[in-house]
Amino acid sequence: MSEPLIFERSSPGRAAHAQRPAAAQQLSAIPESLRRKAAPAMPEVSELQAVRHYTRLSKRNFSIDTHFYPLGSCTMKYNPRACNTLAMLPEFLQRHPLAPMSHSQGFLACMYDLQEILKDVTGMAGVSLTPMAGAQGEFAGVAMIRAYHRARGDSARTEILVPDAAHGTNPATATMMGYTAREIPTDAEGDVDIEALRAAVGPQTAGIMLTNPSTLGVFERRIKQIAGIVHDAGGLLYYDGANLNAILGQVRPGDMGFDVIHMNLHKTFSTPHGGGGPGAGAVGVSQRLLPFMPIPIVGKDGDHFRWLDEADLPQSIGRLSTFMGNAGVLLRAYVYARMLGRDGMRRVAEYATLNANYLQARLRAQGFDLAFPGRRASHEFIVTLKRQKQQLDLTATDIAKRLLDYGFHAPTVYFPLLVPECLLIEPTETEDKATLDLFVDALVAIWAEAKRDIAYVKGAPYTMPVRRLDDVRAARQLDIRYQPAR
Amino acid sequence: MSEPLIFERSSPGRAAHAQRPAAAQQLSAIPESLRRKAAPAMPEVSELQAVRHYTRLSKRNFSIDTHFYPLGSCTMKYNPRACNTLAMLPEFLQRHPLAPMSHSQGFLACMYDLQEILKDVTGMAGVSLTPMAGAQGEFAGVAMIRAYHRARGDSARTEILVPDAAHGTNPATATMMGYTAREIPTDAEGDVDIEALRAAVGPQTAGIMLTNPSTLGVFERRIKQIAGIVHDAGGLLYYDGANLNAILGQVRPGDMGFDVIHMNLHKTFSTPHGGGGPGAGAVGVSQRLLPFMPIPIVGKDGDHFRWLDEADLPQSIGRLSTFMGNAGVLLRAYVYARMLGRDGMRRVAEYATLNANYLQARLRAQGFDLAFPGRRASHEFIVTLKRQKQQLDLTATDIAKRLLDYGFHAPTVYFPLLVPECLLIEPTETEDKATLDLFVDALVAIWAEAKRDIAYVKGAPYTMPVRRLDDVRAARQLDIRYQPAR
Amino acid sequence: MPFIPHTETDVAQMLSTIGASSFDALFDEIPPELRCGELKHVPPRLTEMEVARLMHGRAHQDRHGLSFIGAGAYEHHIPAAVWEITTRGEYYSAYTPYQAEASQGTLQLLYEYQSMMTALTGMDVSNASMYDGASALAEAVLMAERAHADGKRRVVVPRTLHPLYRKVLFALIDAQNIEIVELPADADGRTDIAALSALDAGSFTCLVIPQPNFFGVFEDVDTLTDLARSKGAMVIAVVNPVSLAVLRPPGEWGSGTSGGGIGVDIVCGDGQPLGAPLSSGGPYFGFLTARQAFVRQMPGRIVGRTVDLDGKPGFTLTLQAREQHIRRSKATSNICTNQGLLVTAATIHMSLLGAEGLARVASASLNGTAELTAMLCEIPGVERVFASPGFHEAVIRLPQPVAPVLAALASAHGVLGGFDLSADYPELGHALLICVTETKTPADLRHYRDALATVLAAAA
Amino acid sequence: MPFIPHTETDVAQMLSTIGASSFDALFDEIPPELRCGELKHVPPRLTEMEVARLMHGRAHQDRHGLSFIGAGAYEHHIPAAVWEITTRGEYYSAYTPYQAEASQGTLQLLYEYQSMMTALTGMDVSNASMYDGASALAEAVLMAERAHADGKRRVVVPRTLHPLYRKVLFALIDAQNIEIVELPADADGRTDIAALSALDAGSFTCLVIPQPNFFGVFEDVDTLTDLARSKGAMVIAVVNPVSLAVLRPPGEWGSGTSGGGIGVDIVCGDGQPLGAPLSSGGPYFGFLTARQAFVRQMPGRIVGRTVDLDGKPGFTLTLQAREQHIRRSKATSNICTNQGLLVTAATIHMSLLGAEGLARVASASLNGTAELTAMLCEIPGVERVFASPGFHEAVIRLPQPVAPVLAALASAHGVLGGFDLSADYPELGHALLICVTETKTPADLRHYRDALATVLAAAA
Ligand SMILES: Cc1ncc(COP(=O)(O)O)c(C=O)c1O
Ligand SMILES: Cc1ncc(COP(=O)(O)O)c(C=O)c1O
Repeated sequence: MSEPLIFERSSPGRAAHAQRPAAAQQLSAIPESLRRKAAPAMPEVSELQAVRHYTRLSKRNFSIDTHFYPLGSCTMKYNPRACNTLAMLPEFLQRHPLAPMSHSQGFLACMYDLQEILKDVTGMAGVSLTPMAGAQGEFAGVAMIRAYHRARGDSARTEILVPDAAHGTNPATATMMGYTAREIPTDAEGDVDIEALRAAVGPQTAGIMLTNPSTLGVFERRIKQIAGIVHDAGGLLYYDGANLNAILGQVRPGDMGFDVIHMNLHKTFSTPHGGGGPGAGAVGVSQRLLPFMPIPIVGKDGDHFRWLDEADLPQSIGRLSTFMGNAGVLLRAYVYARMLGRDGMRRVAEYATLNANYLQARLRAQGFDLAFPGRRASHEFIVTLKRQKQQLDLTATDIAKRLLDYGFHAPTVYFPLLVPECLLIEPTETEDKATLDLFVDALVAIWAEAKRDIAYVKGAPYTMPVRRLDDVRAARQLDIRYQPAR
Repeated sequence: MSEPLIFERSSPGRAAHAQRPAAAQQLSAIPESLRRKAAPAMPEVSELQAVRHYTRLSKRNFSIDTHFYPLGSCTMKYNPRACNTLAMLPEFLQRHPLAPMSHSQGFLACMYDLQEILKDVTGMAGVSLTPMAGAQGEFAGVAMIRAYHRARGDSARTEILVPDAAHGTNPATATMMGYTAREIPTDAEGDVDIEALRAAVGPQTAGIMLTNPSTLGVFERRIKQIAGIVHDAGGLLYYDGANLNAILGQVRPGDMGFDVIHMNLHKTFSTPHGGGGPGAGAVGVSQRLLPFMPIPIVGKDGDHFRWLDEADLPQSIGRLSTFMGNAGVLLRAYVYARMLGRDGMRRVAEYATLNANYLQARLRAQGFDLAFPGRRASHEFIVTLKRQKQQLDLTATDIAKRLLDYGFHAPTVYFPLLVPECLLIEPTETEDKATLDLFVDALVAIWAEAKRDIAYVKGAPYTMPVRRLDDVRAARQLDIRYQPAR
Repeated sequence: MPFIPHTETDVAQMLSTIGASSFDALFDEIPPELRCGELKHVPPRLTEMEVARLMHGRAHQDRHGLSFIGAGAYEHHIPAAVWEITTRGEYYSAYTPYQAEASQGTLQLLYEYQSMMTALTGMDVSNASMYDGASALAEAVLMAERAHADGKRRVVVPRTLHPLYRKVLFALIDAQNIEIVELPADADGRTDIAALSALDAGSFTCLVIPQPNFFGVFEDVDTLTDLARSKGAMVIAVVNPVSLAVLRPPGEWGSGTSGGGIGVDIVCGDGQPLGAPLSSGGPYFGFLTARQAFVRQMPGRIVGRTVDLDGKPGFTLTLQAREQHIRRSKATSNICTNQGLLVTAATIHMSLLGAEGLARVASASLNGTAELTAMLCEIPGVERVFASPGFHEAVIRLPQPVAPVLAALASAHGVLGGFDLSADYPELGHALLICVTETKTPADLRHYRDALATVLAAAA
Repeated sequence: MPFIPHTETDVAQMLSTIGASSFDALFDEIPPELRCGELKHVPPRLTEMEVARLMHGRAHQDRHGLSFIGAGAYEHHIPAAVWEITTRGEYYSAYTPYQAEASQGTLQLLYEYQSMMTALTGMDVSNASMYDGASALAEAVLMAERAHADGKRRVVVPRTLHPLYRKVLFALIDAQNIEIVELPADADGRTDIAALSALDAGSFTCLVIPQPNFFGVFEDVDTLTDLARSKGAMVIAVVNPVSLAVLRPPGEWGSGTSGGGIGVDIVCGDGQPLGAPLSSGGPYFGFLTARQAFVRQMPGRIVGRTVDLDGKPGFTLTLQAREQHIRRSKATSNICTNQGLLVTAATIHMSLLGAEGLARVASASLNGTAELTAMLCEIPGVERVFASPGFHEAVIRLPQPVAPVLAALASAHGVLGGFDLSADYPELGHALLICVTETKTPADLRHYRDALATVLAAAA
């Protein structure tokens, strides 16, 4: 059954009466010329109508709490409920961002502790929690690279190197920072092409943005060599921490030679993705970038916690959000980190890697082609359907859509761009073996279906609230807001 | 897709590790002979497995928050979310039932206020909140009737009169109180058969249990006359308040002549039904039953609230629960009552009655037969499918099951017992007109389906997680707990 | 008009469809003289914001201290997931699962609950809940009376049973002509075996055995069970469900030598320790399990597994012929609404804790209580009352009357020191029932000890 | 092993399937010298119970007083339903709706959100959120620069804009060679029209207009809009969404006489007042709406309605060619993860309040602020700084330095008295920005007045 738009449940004069102030509008203080003439076209519904509508809509979503969600690069692991409950304690929710320090010691203590934990986990000298997602963490990181070169009077550096497998945010960030993004190719084994890298570096190189393990699902084995090449050219190394889950407690970006890193706390530290956000993209830096960190940061004087701002870090790249980023997300990450503890960190990487390698082994045994068959999977790996596409016209999209009917969210498809018809599969450590086995069964079954009747598979999904949607029409006949029929 | 039992997701040694104390068992203090030898066969699952399982199970339920639920006699109205949130404030959740008065003034103030509100709403002289559901409220009420007669040395009264339309809890309660339940027939218009009542009363009559409006969905017009007859015979009048929603703020049981009443706060005061409970069955009494109220009750000395117990009410029928009943439910009812306020109470009855009469009028216009066509509906009314049964073999069950496919919960069926193939329909005041219209459309459509293809309707439901279930087998081949295959 | 979705246009249209001129017309069958006026004692409505402020203020008044009160309601850690899921609208706002096909979520959960409770108690059948522990006991006694054909309508209840349970039992069975005989406690805080032995065979229907008992003391359940059986009586166990993770379940009590097989007949208790917050005493839930033979005497709902038209497994309410809505005055009980939502919480709670988790909770509580008892008894004049180990409760005796000590602990030290036994058990002197669960740290115990030492010293 | 479901048997089987001897073997591609040892600064794990206790304690340290701080983050009543629904697992734990068919819930909700935001702001198109208000402004400026072909890469920003927004704007656009020109405020606390008039036509790309401005003062938006347009610049409005329920929306600003039609080009702001708790500053969300013409310059996600294979309507992410995952270095922004969950809350919040509800909130805040300002100005030495009415903020001047007064109010009276303006606006003297929303009662206002009078008297 379809669910009408909330606007279609609206009737003039209807309201959720308990929810609005009892007093009627009294707007005489506003000059007539500034007052709104007609009320905005918002829905007018009762409390039950709103509750029922949004509860029903929620049922039209897949999510971790309801489905296996092996979306590569996204680390869709279990989001412990306690993280939510504790971050939403009334006192935390009510704390105004500009509340005096005397009313903030509890919150600040959490932030300080989290900074310390993240420093240890990444092997960096300093951490700032303020970036609001991975991409803003990248922005902060590249801004620090820029600030560093500028502080040294080095203004010739105009390029940021980015492997061709990189996530789109990497080159986009370079551009936002006024850099040209230059692509470095990947070799047949999934590593950075060292010769190409050597050829690309130079005095114009501000730095390189790397993910390790990369978005190809493999660990860049020559990372030390790469670090050497870039550092020798005067460039800095940026670590895109989206894949930190793979190496937590095993190997640290700081030890690999990175100068700056962002973490996706909404991946590795299991804060919820919320259907698109919010995230938190804390950044860590090596000693030499410490002065440039984005503010605010939490400092500690004796037993007292306080904000560090421009006065403390005059060379800071500045402020990336009105207040201090996604504080509530950071609280969730903190609770999660404390529940994992020292050993739990390490085990995250171990079991995430175990699950990925197990799935990889099982799929290979079932005849699926791996993008990098010679490699260990990290916490994720890539299946390519190039052969299925050629033989059966079975595409990654087809498999993705049909998987929904089997009760599984699809893996990431068509990313990274360099592998044709790819499925980037990341099971995460919180899934059990039986679930992985059922997922293998589903993929095998779909392949068999495609051999029997490819049209049927191309018609999938069949059990969702809608069948396959027309994306082309969505873009061509743009309908992006409700307009009541006139 | 079916959802396995949680036991089927279990594996030896698996656990939700963050949820249990870190320290291993140390049981040397327990004598060996008393110690458990083998661990109970409980599921061993991870936190994600449990969360996903129970989240998925929840999706296999209809509820107010997701569906129109016109279950007659049950008052399935919107349960405001604030009632839940506020009753679950940490301090309320943490308050021990035996906490000292000094740490209980906030809670006791709420209970006191609620008692006062309920007194006003029912027109009674005293209220005790302790009964844990309607049936326990009935128990308390009949116990007070018994105590009253006993206190007067009148031990000849052995019968409780109960109309044949009464809810099953009424006669069952009479039995639990050691009384014989004697049925009084209903006349053709749905009222109590006055002559039969006159014939039935006598010195053996302890009292009569009445619902008004009755479970037939009509208001007993001769209530004053009935009260006179029973009172003249020395009996007392018990009001089953399950239908209080119909008359809130319009007419009060106390004014009708009732001596004792229970309220279903989980109906009229909108506390959630929770898939079966908890409820709260507060009782109200007239002056002469005051000494017999169940304890504890909240009293007020100046500004100070305190429990009243045996010492204050030595003639009390006693204690019906370990502590003071379903306190958290009472808090929800209190929040609801405060949000309704004085005028809101009255409007509950007005709109509940409007919705019922509107539905009744529309269904009648569509050709459905009403059980009492000459009567106003109260907050509910009865459609009888006697004709459809005869003509098409379309039963109340068939309609109920097929309605599920249309996205509506079924009305109450086969109750009250005296109307054949009945649907007892209670829309409640919180549903909007559009929903009622769609419900009419669905009933009309199903009737038409039955004319075309009765077998199809008898095969319903088709869109639920399961098709029609075999109740006979459930009782014959009793399978009421999981036993692992050996 | 809170919670009313009707617009003026709706109302006009609806009244016209009905053929009524006004709201008042809808009530025209009510004798006009009965209609009430304004409800003068109901205050005007508050908005949600206003009532939230009121309730936050009231809650704040009740900020609790460090509590060592048990006495039938226990502070345990409840995983956050439990209530986040339990309060999902689909559980929270559903009715009793009368339409099974649209209620498979609740029904399957109840079936799982029944399975867990039978496993914990060692019995064959479980219902889907009673109101609370005390009322479940009353229902268990009534059930035994029904089951025990040649019954004397006499139930034997030890003084070591929770005094409030005894009161509730009395209130709930009083009308049914069942005599209650009380068994005294011995010097160890256990039910006096000799007193039971002295009762005539055939002179009572059933014996109630609390384990652990109200003092936190372990009863000699095997001897009691055997003795009762040898006298032809049924046995009802009243247990703390968390304790069952470590204690021999009632299904295994007794030697079986006196006939009737091993184990008791009915088990009941309060489910509160399984995921219900203290919440001023409720809502909790009562659980009730029994031997297969008594399933038709069970009160309350029972869920069974069956198949649908396609042969697919599914769940439904079963054996409804026991219940009031079918059997009416001959039903096994008048219970209708039960405590479903609490059972939902309990089922999720038990799934998250597992047997091992519950055992650790039991173990931590047991050892914490022992530790606190020892610590408090270091204070001069404080002594333990019973030698035997306590479960998560223990009785100590103070050198002074209990009430003023408790008041001073609460007001000056934020310590809620326990439950004063002197009213219910004057024979024990200045006795105090203390309780420790896994929620208490060693520092908490020290805080209590120091506070008690200070208070006693000040008063001495 | 918190959150790990594997049993030892599972691990053994899985390793064997992989053909690895141990966990370590799985990491054998990592150069061994890089492997780290124990994480020494990460503390050992806590159970959920332990961390709950820790966090309750920390939360308790931050118990807030009666707060009159606004300055970009506002305490409003949020209906209980908002977060009870928003935190349902299906919203909370879903990813960005890449698989549209399995994400219709989130997608439809976002479409509804876009519809509500365009209605509120009077614009044609809305994206599905930015990080927060300040970063949304930066993206709006970058968008204007892209859209304004012959741009001078110069943006005009009034000093009446929130100082923190100005800082964030600088940090986020600094690398793109965009000059920021600041316009002074006049004596009424409004943007100085004369200063804007003095700028050359064609000399700047866009003008930013805050309404109400940081002081809570209403800008003369029509004149500003007309002036900017007449100089060939685009106009970006920064607005409080609640205020839009009562104020003329940016889509209607200006007379339209200087060409380009009526209304501004881009509207942005912080969505916090629409259902996001204060929560120490985040997560909130930025909103961004614009005229149809600029839709392809929009950063962020946009949801469109389309049809499925059967012609049934459905929702999907659209115009993705603007975004980083397709366009990479040429994308409109690097934003990927946004603030979806907050938009979920906002959409439910707006549905529950409706236009009328938001207008009442705005009205109560407006009048409450006026009332408080008047009350505080009764205190000798306290004066209002700007004559014009304030929205839900106003500036007052104290007879003494602000910081110590605020400290005394907080410590002795539990009043968080407002935001000290003296660092950001030294020219205003001992100026304090105060804020009242619908959450404050007349008694609260009196409490503040009395506290301030006491504090000032004590210090005088
Ligand atoms: C490899 C990689 N880098 C960066 C990002 C950007 O992170 P965010 O979405 O938090 O901005 C992602 C997110 O999907 C990613 O997978
Ligand atoms: C008319 C009537 N009386 C009594 C009851 C019993 O109330 P409870 O279920 O709360 O015990 C009900 C409940 O369905 C009812 O409808």
